[in-house]
Amino acid sequence: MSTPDWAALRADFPTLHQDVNGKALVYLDSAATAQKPRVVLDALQDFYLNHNANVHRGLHALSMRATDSYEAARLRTAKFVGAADPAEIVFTRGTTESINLVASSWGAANLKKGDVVLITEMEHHSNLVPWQQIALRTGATLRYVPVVGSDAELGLDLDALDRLLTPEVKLFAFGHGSNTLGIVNDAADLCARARKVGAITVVDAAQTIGHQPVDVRAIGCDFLAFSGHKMAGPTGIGGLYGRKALLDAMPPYQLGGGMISVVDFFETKFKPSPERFEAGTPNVADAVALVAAMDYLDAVGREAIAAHDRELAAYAATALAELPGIRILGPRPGQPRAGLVSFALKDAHAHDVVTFADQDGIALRGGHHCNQPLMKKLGLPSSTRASFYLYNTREEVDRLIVSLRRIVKFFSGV
Amino acid sequence: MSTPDWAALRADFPTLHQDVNGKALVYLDSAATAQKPRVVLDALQDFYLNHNANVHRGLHALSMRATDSYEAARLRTAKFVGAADPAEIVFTRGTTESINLVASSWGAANLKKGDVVLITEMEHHSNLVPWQQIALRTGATLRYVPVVGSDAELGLDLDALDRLLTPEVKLFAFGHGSNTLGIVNDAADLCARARKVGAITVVDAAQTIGHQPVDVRAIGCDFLAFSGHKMAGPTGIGGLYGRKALLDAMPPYQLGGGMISVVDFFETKFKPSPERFEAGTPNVADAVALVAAMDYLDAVGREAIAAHDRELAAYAATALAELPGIRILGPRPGQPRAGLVSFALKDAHAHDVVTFADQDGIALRGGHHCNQPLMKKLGLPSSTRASFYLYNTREEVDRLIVSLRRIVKFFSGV
Amino acid sequence: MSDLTDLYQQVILDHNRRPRNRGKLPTANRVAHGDNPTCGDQCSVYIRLEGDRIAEIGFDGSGCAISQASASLMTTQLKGKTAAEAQALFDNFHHIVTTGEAPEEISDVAAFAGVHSFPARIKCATLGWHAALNALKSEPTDASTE
Amino acid sequence: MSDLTDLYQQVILDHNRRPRNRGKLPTANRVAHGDNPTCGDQCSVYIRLEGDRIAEIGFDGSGCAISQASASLMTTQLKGKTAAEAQALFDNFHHIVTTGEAPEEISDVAAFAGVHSFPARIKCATLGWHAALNALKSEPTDASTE
Ligand SMILES: Cc1ncc(COP(=O)(O)O)c(C=O)c1O
Ligand SMILES: Cc1ncc(COP(=O)(O)O)c(C=O)c1O
Repeated sequence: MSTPDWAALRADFPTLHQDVNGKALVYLDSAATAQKPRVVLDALQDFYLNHNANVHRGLHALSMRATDSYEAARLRTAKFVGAADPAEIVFTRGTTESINLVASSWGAANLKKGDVVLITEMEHHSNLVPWQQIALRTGATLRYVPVVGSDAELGLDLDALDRLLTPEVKLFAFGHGSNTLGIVNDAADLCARARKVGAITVVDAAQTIGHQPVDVRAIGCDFLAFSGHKMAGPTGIGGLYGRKALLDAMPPYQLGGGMISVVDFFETKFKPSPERFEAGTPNVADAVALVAAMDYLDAVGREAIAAHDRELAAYAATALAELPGIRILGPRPGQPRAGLVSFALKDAHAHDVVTFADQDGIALRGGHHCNQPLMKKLGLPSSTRASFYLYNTREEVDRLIVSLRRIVKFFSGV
Repeated sequence: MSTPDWAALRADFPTLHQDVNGKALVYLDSAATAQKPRVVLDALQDFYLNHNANVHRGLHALSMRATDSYEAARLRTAKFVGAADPAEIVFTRGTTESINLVASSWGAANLKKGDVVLITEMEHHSNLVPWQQIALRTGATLRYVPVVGSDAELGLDLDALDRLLTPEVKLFAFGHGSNTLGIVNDAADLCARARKVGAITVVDAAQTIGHQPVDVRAIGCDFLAFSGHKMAGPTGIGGLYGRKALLDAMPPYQLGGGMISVVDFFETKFKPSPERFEAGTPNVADAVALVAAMDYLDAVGREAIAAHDRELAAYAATALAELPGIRILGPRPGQPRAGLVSFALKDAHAHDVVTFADQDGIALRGGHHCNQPLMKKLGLPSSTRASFYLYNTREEVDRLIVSLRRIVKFFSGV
Repeated sequence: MSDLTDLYQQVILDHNRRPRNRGKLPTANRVAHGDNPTCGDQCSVYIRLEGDRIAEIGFDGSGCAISQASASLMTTQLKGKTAAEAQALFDNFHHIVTTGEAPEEISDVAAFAGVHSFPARIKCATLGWHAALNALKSEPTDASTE
Repeated sequence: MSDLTDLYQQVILDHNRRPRNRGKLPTANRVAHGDNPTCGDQCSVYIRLEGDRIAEIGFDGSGCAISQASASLMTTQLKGKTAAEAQALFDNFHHIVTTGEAPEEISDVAAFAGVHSFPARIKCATLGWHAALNALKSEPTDASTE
């Protein structure tokens, strides 16, 4: 595998080539949403210009083309996540909807008092609140795998995990990559532990799917949720991988056109998965454009992207460590770091940091990163996050460090 | 108001200008999904090229621009449907999701045994199955306002409606425009009747929103659901109008980032509407592009579009009536016809008609139109539908008639 | 309309206009129903199995010319056959409609070769066949009480 | 960084570094809490109302320089005022941060005029004020049992 020409790839992302507040944009917020290569925008245009029609129920040429493109997108997505059967891919708006689908459908049908739903303390609200609320609704007990360690050596407490994995645990949901801590969990290992007690596993792959190879069969999970917009695809589309046998046994989620087999006035028979879970007109254009994103990422190589992102994050973490009064969050040594680094400065609050950096053309994110309970536990009301993708460079990290130095100086008043 | 130059407007829709099976495309399937004017595609590109970022939680320039654009889209949508307060607009994937939101959230919280949910026999599956299933779940009784009359004089039985509107009716949901019968119901009148017994009203405006003026205050409804893709906007975006007081009293629907106020490990406080109902990263780009569609439709004028569509449908209905053995479905005289006409031919099944017409470059839809119980009641396993929009012409209707004549001849063997 | 006369061959139009073995079979002891939710096509197949052979077969339902003609032709093909022979005939038919490769010998099923250029219609062409195979696999029913 | 020194004026940096009246007020009989879910800023305001006047006022919480400085400055402004006067002072402050129009007389609140160029930060600047106004509208609390 030859190394990609990163500088050349950067040219594929037109959005990056603009000035912000008079400075060349440095976009370090890809963990929130990624920029899109031109091929994705072209695919979107091409669909609307040439094939736009509603799917499934149409027999005219445009409709057949739209249906074929949509189902080809499902097949491509299955391949992208390593699923054997395209029927195991349900298109959703994104990670949040995918997890809600599992919590509402599988959860409501299978959870009851006495059961335990296990998640971890590092979950994004989208992989926390759905489980918290379905547990409240069904009477199941919600338990957390603790996050332990000091700031720069954080990780899941695996001993606690094994203790928590009792036969009452019906479902274990966890983030593959943490959007706040920059930790990548060993999903295959976690799933293997959970499987021993017969728990269903749900992997939130929002932060990893576009940044490294993700293979549901290698991981051995039952469900995996992801968002297109974080993997260089359009907003409004994402997916859920679910094992076919599980999906087919689940009650439908949303109801309406496209997911029914026979409707009578007082009863309805539903189609099997994946149609069962896709009520109404799906987001065809964005599903089709997602294919271009997957093709793009695989052409660059997700192994290479992972190495690139991780290298930038490590480079940034090392440089950040020099700043006075900084707390850097991160994985314990030996655990892979995702392509992002979160930190807090003693003298400058995250929002002030973000506003300052923005004046230097640098896009950062500050706040609780949809991770309030963890931040509270870490005693950090907020942190600042720089996140990297294949289009970021070392020079951009250098600009970040220069800006942060100025910020520290300004607020510490020295 | 000057009459729009329809021929010139047609040039705004690039997708129409292609050959299908060697003939110039005649797209008569806009009731399934509409084609998009170039300004919508340009808006989509512009967002991705210049402002793409995640919304709400960001303080950097791109994120603030994305947030402003997204909230401006909400404001524009409020204006488009006549809502007083942008907080009354929730963005969804489309009509189906909007109705599911109301059924799941309002329905589960408010319906119980003894209550009645009233809908009509002409509902699309998306405005039928959600009510049927929430009634089954909550123990409420589902009742139907009958569709009465002969083929070409169909309509709701308003006397039956008044009899059915007992104080037990907690909610009345109906389609503003029927996608199968081409009937436009008098939404204001229906809502006024329902209000007398204190029922909440839900209007499915999928078929009307892009074809005629729709004003929630003039209609006096509590909820109104619609899809962007049927009103010349992108796929994957739509909306729900809900009265603020109702929305704020409803439990959330999907759960996750963006809709929470405070999350603790074991409890969560939710934001007020509309954020409460928009979990996860919303479909920002498509919401922003929807603005271009609304601006476009309002620039043409929705009154003018309504007149144009209706005129084409009437012209087509008159010409179709000449075909031997045809059954044409439609509203009783005096009731407005939507811009579509459904029919069944004695000798040729709808699917054969669609396949034949497609060879002539004409895109029709055949089948049950997500309206199985009604079709069963009418004794029609399927029908063929031609639906019109602002870009269609009389010449296209003429081509349809020529093609249908050939089809009848072919199958009747004369 | 050359493509269309490929699709709607004379054999098909004929079976569509004058379906063979149409109607519920009062003496049937195997029944199955098929539907195509995408388009609303319906087909019920009624079989009287004597020993391991199809003694009588009938169908009813509604649908497009392709589905009705194919069901009609199917009944003429399956009469007198065993379940294994029926499966083989279906495999042959399925090959024809998905590949367009018609068999050497001239036969009525070859009329369905044109379907393969209309992939959306393959489901129509196989609806009745699937119902028949399901009927053969089904539990015996007492036709009189049905 | 001219814009930024507009935003982060000396007064603001000073209040941020050395907040006035910071800390929970043990004798408070009115309390309210405000938060900005968008960014996680938190602010609690503690007031001892004597008759209709604010005899004592304090705040705590965490947040950005703008929110902390504004809360600090707010406490210095509200001490000794009635609820109506507090509302008027807030209206004035709100006008400044939303329009950038600073009052003629030189005053510390004028330092917040720069906020108006950063609309996303207006919520930060008003967080403490909202909490104070809510505290004034709240039911009396027995501070000792709180
Ligand atoms: C009357 C009616 N209601 C609801 C829908 C569902 O809309 P969507 O598929 O965009 O959710 C449609 C369109 O298919 C419709 O015509
Ligand atoms: C780890 C993680 N999970 C879930 C989500 C939610 O994804 P989305 O907002 O696309 O639904 C995000 C992104 O915000 C995330 O980082």
